[in-house]
Amino acid sequence: MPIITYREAIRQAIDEEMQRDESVFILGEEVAQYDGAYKVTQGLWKKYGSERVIDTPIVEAGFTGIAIGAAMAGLRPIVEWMTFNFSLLALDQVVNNAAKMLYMSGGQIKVPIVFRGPNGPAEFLSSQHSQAFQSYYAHIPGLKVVAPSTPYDAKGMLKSAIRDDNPVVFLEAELMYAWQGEVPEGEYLLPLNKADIKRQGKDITLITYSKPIKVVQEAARQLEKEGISSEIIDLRSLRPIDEETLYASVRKTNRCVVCDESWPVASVGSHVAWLISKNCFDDLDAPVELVCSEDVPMPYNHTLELAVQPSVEKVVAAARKVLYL
Amino acid sequence: MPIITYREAIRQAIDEEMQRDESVFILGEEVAQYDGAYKVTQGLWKKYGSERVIDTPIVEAGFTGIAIGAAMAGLRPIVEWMTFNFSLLALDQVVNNAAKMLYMSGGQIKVPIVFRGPNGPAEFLSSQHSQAFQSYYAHIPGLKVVAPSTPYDAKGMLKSAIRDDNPVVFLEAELMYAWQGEVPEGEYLLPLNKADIKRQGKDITLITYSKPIKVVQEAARQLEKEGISSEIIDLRSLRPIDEETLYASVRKTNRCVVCDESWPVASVGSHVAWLISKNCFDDLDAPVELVCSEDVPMPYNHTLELAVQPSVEKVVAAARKVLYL
Amino acid sequence: MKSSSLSSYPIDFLKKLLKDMLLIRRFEEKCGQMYGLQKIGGFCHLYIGQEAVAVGSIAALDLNRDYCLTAYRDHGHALACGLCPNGLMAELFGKATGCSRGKGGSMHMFDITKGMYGGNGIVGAQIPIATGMAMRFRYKKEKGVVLCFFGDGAIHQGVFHESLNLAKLWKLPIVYICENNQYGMGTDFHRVSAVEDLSIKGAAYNIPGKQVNGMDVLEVYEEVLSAVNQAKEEGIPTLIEAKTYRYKGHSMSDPGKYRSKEELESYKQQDPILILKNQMVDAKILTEEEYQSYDEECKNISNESVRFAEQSPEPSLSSLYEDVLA
Amino acid sequence: MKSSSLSSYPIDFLKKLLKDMLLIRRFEEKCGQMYGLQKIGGFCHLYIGQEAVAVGSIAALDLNRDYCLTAYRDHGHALACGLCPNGLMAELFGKATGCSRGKGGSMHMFDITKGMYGGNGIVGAQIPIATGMAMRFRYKKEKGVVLCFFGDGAIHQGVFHESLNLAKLWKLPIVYICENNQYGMGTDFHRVSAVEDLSIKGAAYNIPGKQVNGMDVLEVYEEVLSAVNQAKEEGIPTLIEAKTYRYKGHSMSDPGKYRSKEELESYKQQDPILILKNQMVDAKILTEEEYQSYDEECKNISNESVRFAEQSPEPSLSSLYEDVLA
Ligand SMILES: Cc1ncc(C[n+]2csc(CCOP(=O)(O)OP(=O)(O)O)c2C)c(N)n1
Ligand SMILES: Cc1ncc(C[n+]2csc(CCOP(=O)(O)OP(=O)(O)O)c2C)c(N)n1
Ligand SMILES: [Mg+2]
Ligand SMILES: [Mg+2]
Repeated sequence: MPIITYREAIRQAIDEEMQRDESVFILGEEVAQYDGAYKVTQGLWKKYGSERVIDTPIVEAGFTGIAIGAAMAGLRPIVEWMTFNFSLLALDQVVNNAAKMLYMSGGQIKVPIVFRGPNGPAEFLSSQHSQAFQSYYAHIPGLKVVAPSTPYDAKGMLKSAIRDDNPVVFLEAELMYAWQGEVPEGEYLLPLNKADIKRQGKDITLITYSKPIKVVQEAARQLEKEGISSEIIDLRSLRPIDEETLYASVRKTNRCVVCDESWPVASVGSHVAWLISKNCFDDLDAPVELVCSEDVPMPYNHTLELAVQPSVEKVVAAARKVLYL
Repeated sequence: MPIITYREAIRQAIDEEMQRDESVFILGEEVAQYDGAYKVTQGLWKKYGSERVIDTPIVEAGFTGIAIGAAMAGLRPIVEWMTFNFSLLALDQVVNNAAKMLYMSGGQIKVPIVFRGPNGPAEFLSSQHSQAFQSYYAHIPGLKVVAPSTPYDAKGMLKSAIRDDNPVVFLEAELMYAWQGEVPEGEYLLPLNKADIKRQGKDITLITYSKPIKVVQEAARQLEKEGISSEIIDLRSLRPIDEETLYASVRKTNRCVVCDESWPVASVGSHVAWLISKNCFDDLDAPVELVCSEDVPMPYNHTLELAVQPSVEKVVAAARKVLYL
Repeated sequence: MKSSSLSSYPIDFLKKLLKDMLLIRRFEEKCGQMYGLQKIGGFCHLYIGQEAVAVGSIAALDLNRDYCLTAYRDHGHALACGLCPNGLMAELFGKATGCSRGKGGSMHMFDITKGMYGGNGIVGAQIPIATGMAMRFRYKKEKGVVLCFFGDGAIHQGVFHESLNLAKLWKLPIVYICENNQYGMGTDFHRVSAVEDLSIKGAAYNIPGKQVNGMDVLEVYEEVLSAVNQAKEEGIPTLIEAKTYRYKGHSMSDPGKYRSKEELESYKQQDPILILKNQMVDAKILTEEEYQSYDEECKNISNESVRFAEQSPEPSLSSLYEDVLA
Repeated sequence: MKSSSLSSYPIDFLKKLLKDMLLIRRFEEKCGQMYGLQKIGGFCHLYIGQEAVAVGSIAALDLNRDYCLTAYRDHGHALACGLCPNGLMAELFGKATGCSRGKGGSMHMFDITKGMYGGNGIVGAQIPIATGMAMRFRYKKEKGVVLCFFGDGAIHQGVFHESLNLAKLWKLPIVYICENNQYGMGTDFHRVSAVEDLSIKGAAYNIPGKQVNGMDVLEVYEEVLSAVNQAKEEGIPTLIEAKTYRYKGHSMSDPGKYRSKEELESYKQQDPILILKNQMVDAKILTEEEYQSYDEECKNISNESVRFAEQSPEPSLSSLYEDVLA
């Protein structure tokens, strides 16, 4: 199977869906002539032209609202936010229009749209440019929210997202774009509501999604050296959460650590930790631990910046704690 | 002690602080000549004039950013958002400027500002006008977030908030403005980081804050008839959360229900439920239950609208479940 | 608008404009009554006084393909788009037969078979939405246009600025209609606007800007029609400021103390329905009796809508979970 | 600007302008080098080519009381405000001795003792902030002014629209300076603006709008000074569009392929430092040797800042939790 990058997987998904359906188009800052700030849309403007690969001014509320309107009128826009940090400017449009239009209109108006771009910490960017906003989107009924962690998942889920008749928030990460993975040649679709067991194990369940997967995988390798067998569950979908897959694993391992790179309070991470605490109450041998961002804005200094984020050491320590080691 | 409304308590706090400190002023839509959309600022424009009680155009991002700038320059603004629904338009300014300015500037720039207004469901307002956004604010380091449930707490905490050198998000509720309660004549201040035990009990801990307090209090009365003694903890502060007060209660009762009128996923409610699940792991006799909003946008029809929200029946049912009754 | 120029219109067209305005007036009076009886709750923003703007503008649309979007003060636009009064009143009553199945209420009237795309409760939020709907026509190379209504309060919102620049850049077929009814809630627009003539804001985006008398339905119709044609044929968006006035409070709970009785009365002298009626009577294409019969008809329709709404069923509890996702 | 009019300025003032621009140029060249050596990471937006705008504008301020705010391309403004190059370079290195204690980095340079209030990474976000800082002067009845810098890309953001209306309404002492360096990242401003002359947007708020040659430091100074005086004395805000150009890519990672070498070269012919230098040499108030010595001095200062930054300590791990709250 060909090995491609996460960036290329997303590009392929967009390209294939644009080829398949004329009503699919993409818009955002620098997506066209510049080939994307992070080169995700490379070559698409050349291929599809300015009518379907559309550069916008720096007006997140405006172009997001416009894309929502276009979706209401029957087109299928993909909105690229240069990063999710800037999506706060457009949040009202997503929460109050995209997520509620179907409901408020009594089922009349569908909003088939994808909001995508890099989310979460990158490097040396300080407080305003290194934030993980998945919890804001996962909070909102009327949205689907996904955050795949491999090129394979990214491609299959993005294609499904583009075909979905609902607004889908699709979270990537700058530091993941160069990640590599196997992706089959032919077309495939993945569901938007299923977690994936990325590693089978029996002693502890490690739940994560998106970029921290690598940290968790490395932690699992280290734990293995101590003879501890970890099961890794990649949530993939944050709304809805595939609860049954989580519970089945924890019922087997009886121990769980959740790793999420967002801030802790009112986060996807703490929510999942509560779901398991509640629904696996009789199965848990230890409290569910959460490894997440320190509860501070992101500092610029690199040592501090790394100290803020989940790390292999932190995940291993949490696992050991849960295992009473 | 005089009995006054929640509305009047807030008004008194603003009035007293404006009297005390010339740099305190209030701005927002209709706060001045119209006396406030919900009459919270009644009489203040007449008393303090247009320089200190300031009507703005309908530009939430703009006037919120402007108030943040004024705070950076040494004034002490109180921002009234007509409702928190509209605060999404200003969220970038709160999250990226107010909450981070002190940190990004290496401690140089304080932002002494209060953001306040009614939050959460009101009546017959449909999806865009009946939302509870506390989880968005509680998520953000660099903010303080409070949501008092009585006139007494509201007055004492708002006065502290206005004197605080940090950005404080102060959550009220339209349907609470007419609530009555005792408030002493003289000046008093309440801390911004302390939960309050609103009812002593020994069989179960009911944790809530803001408007649902009345639902929880009524549930406690009903439970009492069944011989169940409930302890009610009013969080009051959502950032920081006064964890020790919660744990002390649950260690005593061994059972807990959290009631929060926001949507469940990535909420303050589920976060608190996880905190207790984790930190009272050995003390809990049953999983922590969460009674919250149904996970749907708010419908207009009143029967449906009520069905969406926490109710006495739902809290009693959750309590009975936790008590294995 | 001289009454002489009435002759350039088919009589039926003029009668339809008159009836449409009358129906809005009578329907909304009924809404006010029903609100008083607590059959309707929440916010209820009446359009009375502004009828000429929605009716004159929407008359320029082909509702089989064009789109209309406005804010929460949307009953008038919905009726002008031809939504059934029964469905509207049922929506206000929160009934399952409402045009939004009882989920939207006063601020969220929708009927996509009639080009009516709401009804938006966030001031200004429909401006980019409407702009995006206009993209469809360009994208699909179809002829069509969007009317985007908003208030004098909404024009200061950032999305106005962001959207108009893009509408011009992308040559979108859209007409922006700022209904300047002089107030945003209790605020005289002069108190929140650095300019007196809101239509000059078009120039910041190289978009034509016009002021029209929003109490004169034919003037509104003609200006909007010409803007609609420019939009459809040449992809040129327009900004129109319609000077108008609302007779009632901002919403049912507003006593409207911020303005004088004299001011209100002076506007009522320029009542949009009266203006057209008098013009038609003067031109001898309408008799007082005909007018009275229209009025009766509109009252009957409004009464019937109440009957329909009252007899309609409540939505089922399970509908709570419907239409969260498609 | 004729060189003859140079005579109206004190020579020391002219020399200071020249040195300030030179220091920015040399300091930023050093930044570029250090970035290449990976001593600096993340985004690093160089100001080279635009020096006349910050230096000419900020020369009109009284930094003991006035405020300056800009976006992420902020090294130039910070130096023009008189921030110590050592503290700036240390900040870029993420050191504890940095002007923002290593927490802000390139995009967030602050020194409130010098009137420099950042340094904001969200395009346009400083516009309302700066407007609010101007409120202080009105509120406290003090004389003072705010300079608010932003780019040609930022002017389309909604907060621009919201803020300028309020600045005019509230008579705030602020000068908005749009540094039109022709591009927002890779986008020629013509591709995202419906108008060619950005300064006309002032008219939408009844605010005077002016274009100035942003490569001519004295023209910038004079226009900004007169706007500053109008703001301080009469509470009239101004919108100035400074036509300028950046020689380097948008940030260090941008190869700048969207523009031609010819275009870049033609702008370098109008280099702001060269223009002033030549005027001064022509006017015989500067010799080539003096100029060279200034240049040496600026290079030395820049080298010294690197030495200082390298020898400075990293912030302690515990500082992570400091300054989250006051
Ligand atoms: C973003 C936002 N802010 C505030 C409100 C509350 N609000 C509802 S209507 C209104 C006044 C709007 O005035 P205008 O645009 O002139 O429209 P009109 O009501 O006169 O038709 C306000 C402030 C809101 N719905 N949305
Ligand atoms: C709200 C927001 N959107 C997007 C970005 C990414 N971004 C950073 S700089 C920039 C271009 C800004 O151009 P301009 O305003 O002309 O300033 P210049 O860089 O030319 O100085 C963009 C799109 C951002 N930082 N903030
Ligand atoms: Mg109005
Ligand atoms: Mg630029």
